[in-house]
Amino acid sequence: MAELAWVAAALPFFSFLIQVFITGPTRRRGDWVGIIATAASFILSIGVLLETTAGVRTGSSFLWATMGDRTFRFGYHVDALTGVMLVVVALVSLMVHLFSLGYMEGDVRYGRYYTILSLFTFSMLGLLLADNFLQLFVFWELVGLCSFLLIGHWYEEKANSNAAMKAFLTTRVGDIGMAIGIFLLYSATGTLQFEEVWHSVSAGLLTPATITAVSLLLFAGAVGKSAQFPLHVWLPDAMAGPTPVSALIHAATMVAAGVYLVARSFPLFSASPTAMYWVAAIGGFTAFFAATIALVQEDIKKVLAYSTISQLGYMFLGLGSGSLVAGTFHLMTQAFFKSLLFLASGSVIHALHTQNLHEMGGLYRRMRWTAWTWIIGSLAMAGVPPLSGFWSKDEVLLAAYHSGRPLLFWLGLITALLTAFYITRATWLAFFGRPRDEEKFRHAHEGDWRFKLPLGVLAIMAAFSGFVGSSWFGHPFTHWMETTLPSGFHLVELEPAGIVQLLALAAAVLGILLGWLVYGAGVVSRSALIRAAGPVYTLLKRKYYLDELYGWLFVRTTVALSWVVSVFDRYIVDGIVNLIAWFSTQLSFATGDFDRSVIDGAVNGVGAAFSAGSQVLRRAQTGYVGAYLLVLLGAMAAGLLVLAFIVD
Amino acid sequence: MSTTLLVFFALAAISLLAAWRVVTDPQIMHAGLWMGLCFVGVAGIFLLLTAEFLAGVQILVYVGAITTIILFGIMLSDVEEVQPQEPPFYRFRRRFGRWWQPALPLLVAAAFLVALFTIYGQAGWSDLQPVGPAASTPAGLDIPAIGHALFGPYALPAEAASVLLLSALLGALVLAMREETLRVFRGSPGSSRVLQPGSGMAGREVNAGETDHPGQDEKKEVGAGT
Amino acid sequence: MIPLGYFLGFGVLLFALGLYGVLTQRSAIRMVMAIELMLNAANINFLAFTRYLYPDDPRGAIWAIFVMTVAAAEVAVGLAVILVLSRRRQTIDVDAAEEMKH
Amino acid sequence: MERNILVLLPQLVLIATSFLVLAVDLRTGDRKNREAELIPWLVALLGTVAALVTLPLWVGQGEFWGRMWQSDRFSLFFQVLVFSVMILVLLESAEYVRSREIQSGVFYALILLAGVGMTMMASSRELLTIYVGLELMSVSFYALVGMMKNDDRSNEAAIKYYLLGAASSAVLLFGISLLFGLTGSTYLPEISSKLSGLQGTAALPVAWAAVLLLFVALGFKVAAVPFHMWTPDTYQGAPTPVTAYLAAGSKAAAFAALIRAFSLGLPTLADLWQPALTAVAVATMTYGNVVALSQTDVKRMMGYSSIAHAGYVLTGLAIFTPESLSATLYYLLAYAFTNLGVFAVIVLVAGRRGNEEISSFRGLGQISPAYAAALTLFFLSLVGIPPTAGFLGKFYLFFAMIEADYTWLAVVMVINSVISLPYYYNVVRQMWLEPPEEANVLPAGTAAGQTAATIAHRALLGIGPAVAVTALAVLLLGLYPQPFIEWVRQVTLL
Repeated sequence: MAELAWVAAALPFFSFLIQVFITGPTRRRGDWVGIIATAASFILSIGVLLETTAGVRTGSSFLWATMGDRTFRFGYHVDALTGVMLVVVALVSLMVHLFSLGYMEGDVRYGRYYTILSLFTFSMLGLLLADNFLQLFVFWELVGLCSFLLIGHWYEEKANSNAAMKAFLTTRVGDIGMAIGIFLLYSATGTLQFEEVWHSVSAGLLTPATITAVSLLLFAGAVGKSAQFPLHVWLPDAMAGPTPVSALIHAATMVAAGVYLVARSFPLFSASPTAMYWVAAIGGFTAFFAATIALVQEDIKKVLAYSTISQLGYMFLGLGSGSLVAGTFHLMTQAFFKSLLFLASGSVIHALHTQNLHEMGGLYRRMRWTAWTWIIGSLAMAGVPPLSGFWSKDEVLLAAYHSGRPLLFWLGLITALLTAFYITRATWLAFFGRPRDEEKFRHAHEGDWRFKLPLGVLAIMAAFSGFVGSSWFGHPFTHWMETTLPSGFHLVELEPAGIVQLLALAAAVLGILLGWLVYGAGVVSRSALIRAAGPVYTLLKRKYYLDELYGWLFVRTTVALSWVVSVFDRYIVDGIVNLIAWFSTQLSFATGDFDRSVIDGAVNGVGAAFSAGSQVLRRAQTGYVGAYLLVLLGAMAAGLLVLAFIVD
Repeated sequence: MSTTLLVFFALAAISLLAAWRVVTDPQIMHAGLWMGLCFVGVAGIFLLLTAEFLAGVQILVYVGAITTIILFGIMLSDVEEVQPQEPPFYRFRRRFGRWWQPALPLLVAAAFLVALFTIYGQAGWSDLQPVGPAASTPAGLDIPAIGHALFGPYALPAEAASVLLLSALLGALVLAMREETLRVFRGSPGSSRVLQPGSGMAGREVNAGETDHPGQDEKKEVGAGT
Repeated sequence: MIPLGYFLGFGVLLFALGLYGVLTQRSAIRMVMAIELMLNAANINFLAFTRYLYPDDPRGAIWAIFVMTVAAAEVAVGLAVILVLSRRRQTIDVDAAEEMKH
Repeated sequence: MERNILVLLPQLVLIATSFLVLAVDLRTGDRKNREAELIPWLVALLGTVAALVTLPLWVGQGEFWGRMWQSDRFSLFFQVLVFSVMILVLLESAEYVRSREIQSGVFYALILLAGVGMTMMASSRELLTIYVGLELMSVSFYALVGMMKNDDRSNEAAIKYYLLGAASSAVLLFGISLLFGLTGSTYLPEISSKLSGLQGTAALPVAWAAVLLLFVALGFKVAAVPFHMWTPDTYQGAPTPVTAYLAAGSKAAAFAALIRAFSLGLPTLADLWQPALTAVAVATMTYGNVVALSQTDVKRMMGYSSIAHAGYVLTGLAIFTPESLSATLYYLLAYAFTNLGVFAVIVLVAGRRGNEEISSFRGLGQISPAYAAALTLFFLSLVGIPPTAGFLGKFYLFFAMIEADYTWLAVVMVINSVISLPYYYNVVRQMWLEPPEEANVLPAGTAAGQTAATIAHRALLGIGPAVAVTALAVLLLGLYPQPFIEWVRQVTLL
């Protein structure tokens, strides 16, 4: 079966061709072609997974181009990592195909939508099967193209087409780095085949500086594709596309391609401590940074978008901390629970026709199925055992704990808390409490099987897929990854640490609890929370009034004591929740601002510099023949002068 | 100073002076005639180089044909001479705007001169004397030799040059001929095509032989259309 | 006897004059004339080199003949183009043709 | 002196066809009849196909006609390229020539004759033949560019192209005369051997000057900065099929001459011209891409884009390894087909909308998705995104650069291709992400545009096949490059 892995990619391609040339892109007949092809791919992928996890590694390639005495090949390579990824992509794609049947019903570009879905599935599977960097890059660009087309699916709205452009252009910035990295790698090793590159690395043919440079450049591509700081700006905007697309491309598969790239190149990355450090640092920082922003988003899809960025940061944190297992395991579980969350939000959006959390509420009563699956997804993401997210997050934190970078570990832990908090917030705002928009609430209803089936399947995966990496079953995932590494590389066995598990669990529970306190139980009203931000700010500004506190303590002890009690009352007991919430709010506002002004500004600034240059340079083209002649002949005369007097 | 040298200097002076007048004479027709004189001077130089055949070709082609075409072009285009009565520097300023830019053509020409003279000097070509007897035509410039070469090894480019002339003929014909003349030429006087204003106009004073065209009417059309 | 440098110098001067002319003129026909001067300079080079350095090779003379032929063809087409300009714009000032720029 | 008429068969076929076209055009002079109008076009097309078909009669490597004609794989490659370009240009011309009141007979005849000139440039090691071929091509183009006599812009384009072209050919001649003075020859292998004998002598600066003058003239034809100034104006003003011909044919032929002259005649001076060409190449690609960013006319934009691509191709010559020369040829092949595809769609859109502003591409994705998809593919190829011909062309160049330790140049080129992204993207966005603007469509009954259905029907004549062929070629060159790579590698074993 593993030898037939390439068929899994070929099937969606044929489906694409059929939809383009036979069923036609405008009529709605192509959907079933896509679904059947993807389903077949999925079944094949399971077969591949079963074989590869048993230790089979296979592949083959054909000659694509010979340049000089070098050959470039196209082919496929299958191992356990590929097997896992194939199953994830094929399954999520299949579910999204099914979900879109209902979600996209009656859309003006229904046929086009399914056509591009097929193309995307093909490209993504092709990316996973690639056995060399060049092929990977080819498919890397193709998935970007599909993403562009799908983000701009409803291009009648200017914002959507702008978002498509932003996504395309921002990821290209990372792609330059990646392309340069591939050149460098090629000039250093003379090959782009994965196996041969790993061999050169393990044989010590590359200088450490080269390995670091190549790794960092490749990582630049991953940063763009996986929306890591500072190139993350495109992903929230990409939510302009249809929600099933967000689930497939911008949550589960394409954005994870960056993580896959680093995981695939693990033998290379792990040879450079500097590169590993940066991967972990950027991942850890992005995880925290995006999570704080997610705290205050009002758009349900934006919450999930920032959450995706944050979770992808988690994966990089895991990889950068030296654990291939942690990164890829979290990639897998996140794909399931995040696509589940997206599809559930799609179901909500389909029912309410709004994405604003403040216009939702109480939906549990109307949409039980959606609500339950969402809750499973959010609990999985929050890291509640024994759902999938718990195991993978635990693995990531464990890796960070052992990596000897305590700051990153604590960042990861705080992120876990924030994650639990914001997803609880979103859950409560959407599904519980009183409906805030009665009109919309009245029309809300659960969708038919086309909505329920994908949600159900993904919920099962989100709940149970974590067991493949759990200690209860003896870490089978670790053994799978062990088989993917080339000879000469070994996984670092991480010693389980009870404290990490305990802390992670505590963070999750605390986050959920705080979220529930604020949004569920209403212990603190949200307006009070925002009001409270003012005094707390003063408190911080005055260094918690410590100077004054000491004065009171020494001069008027009794009064001071009562005052201390009152302060304690007011700020500690009452406000402990407020404090955390406020802190995060401020931070996320600040980071949000940073996001808008600095990052966007930098991206736009470079563009503006070029178009300004363009405006200046085009002035040189005066339209007068005389001036053109002057440039032509003047350049000639200047050249002659240089030859006559300078060159010798 | 030998006679030949004197003759050379005289011819060179005439040619260069004429060339200078081509660039500066306010009357374009005169400039055309100066160009003819310059070509004659160059033909004289060819004679000094014992290239009698080439001197003849120079007179025939450059003076007889090219100068004539250009003079015809001047007459056919028949528009006010655009050479303004200003010194060239001043004119250039109008085109380029900046005060220093008028000096650029002079700089370019001067740079070319200086650079090439330097390079020639390095190559040792300044004082080089001819190989072989001075006065007689060398074998390479002998008419039979040229003829043999032209129809021997160089036959292919010669044939290609004829194709080039054909191409030039076609291009000049289709561009220079007026629409209605072309239509007569092509045997389709009653074409349904609409003649767009300003397409087939002639100048005011076309040659007398071509006045059978409704030139006057067209002139009005031109005025309206442009 | 005249040294080779004199002829070459004359050629360079002629070329430079053509260069100066083509850069300063606004009349299209005068620009064509200036370009003809440059072509003549090249011909002088060909013949002078033949006479002084390669007296037995007719190649230089052949080149001169081709240059003249090609020049005639070029001038014919060029003048036709200029004629169209003069008909459309009532001028042969090339600076009038500056609609397309930037 | 091998006077074999067979080596010239394709050229003779073209010349004969041009006569036939003129004769047929005289006979079908009354052009009320649409079918009759197409006869000269059909004759020209068939003649070009015939020329292409005679190529298998290739007589083999060797020099013919007194060393004036070189028949080798290099010339065969360029003949195939030029004839393919001509066929596609002719396909794109049919409707354009009809609707713009162009003298069809002369137009097609000149296209054929220009093709003869181009193939001559590629098929000789003698500067004289190269020069005559160059002039044959140029003279034909001067007339072709100015062919729309009712259009001020066409005339302006011709004036600019002509004056600059004539000046540059004078420069070329002066350069050749210097080379002749130094080596006593204009036969490239002889020049090369003489020059290697001159290494280290005081006469060498003359050779440098000659190299410079040669490069000015040929750089003018390929639109290298700073000799590029004519390109945007001429591209914008010329009839669109002629622009396509300039971009694909003229540029390829000029590169052929450049490669021949520099790699065959002047390799001993490579130390001098390699860095100079590298600098020019970098300046050219950067300038073209940056200025293209602010263009609104699509033909003008393609003019700047063509400057940028000239820069990319020049890098191949600047690196000057066998691999880089092969890559250059591959890039030329890819670029020619891609560009012809772009111009085919421009002809179609301009025919419908009446102008070539980028905004007239609005909503093309809805009106004719196939053409919009094809244009997107061509632009992807121009940017160098896989899996297109342009990607492989760039990749091959990168490969050659890296092998020759020019990695920095590859990086510059990658950055350049990113700079180029926005302006191609702008057109793509107009096509796919903007609704069509009905006001832009000319009212029914005017010369150019009727209903979309009519357009679709009309497009079948010429444009459809042209787009289909170029799109297939772009994909084939990108997906299955191996045979073509082998081909260009054999070619550069000069």
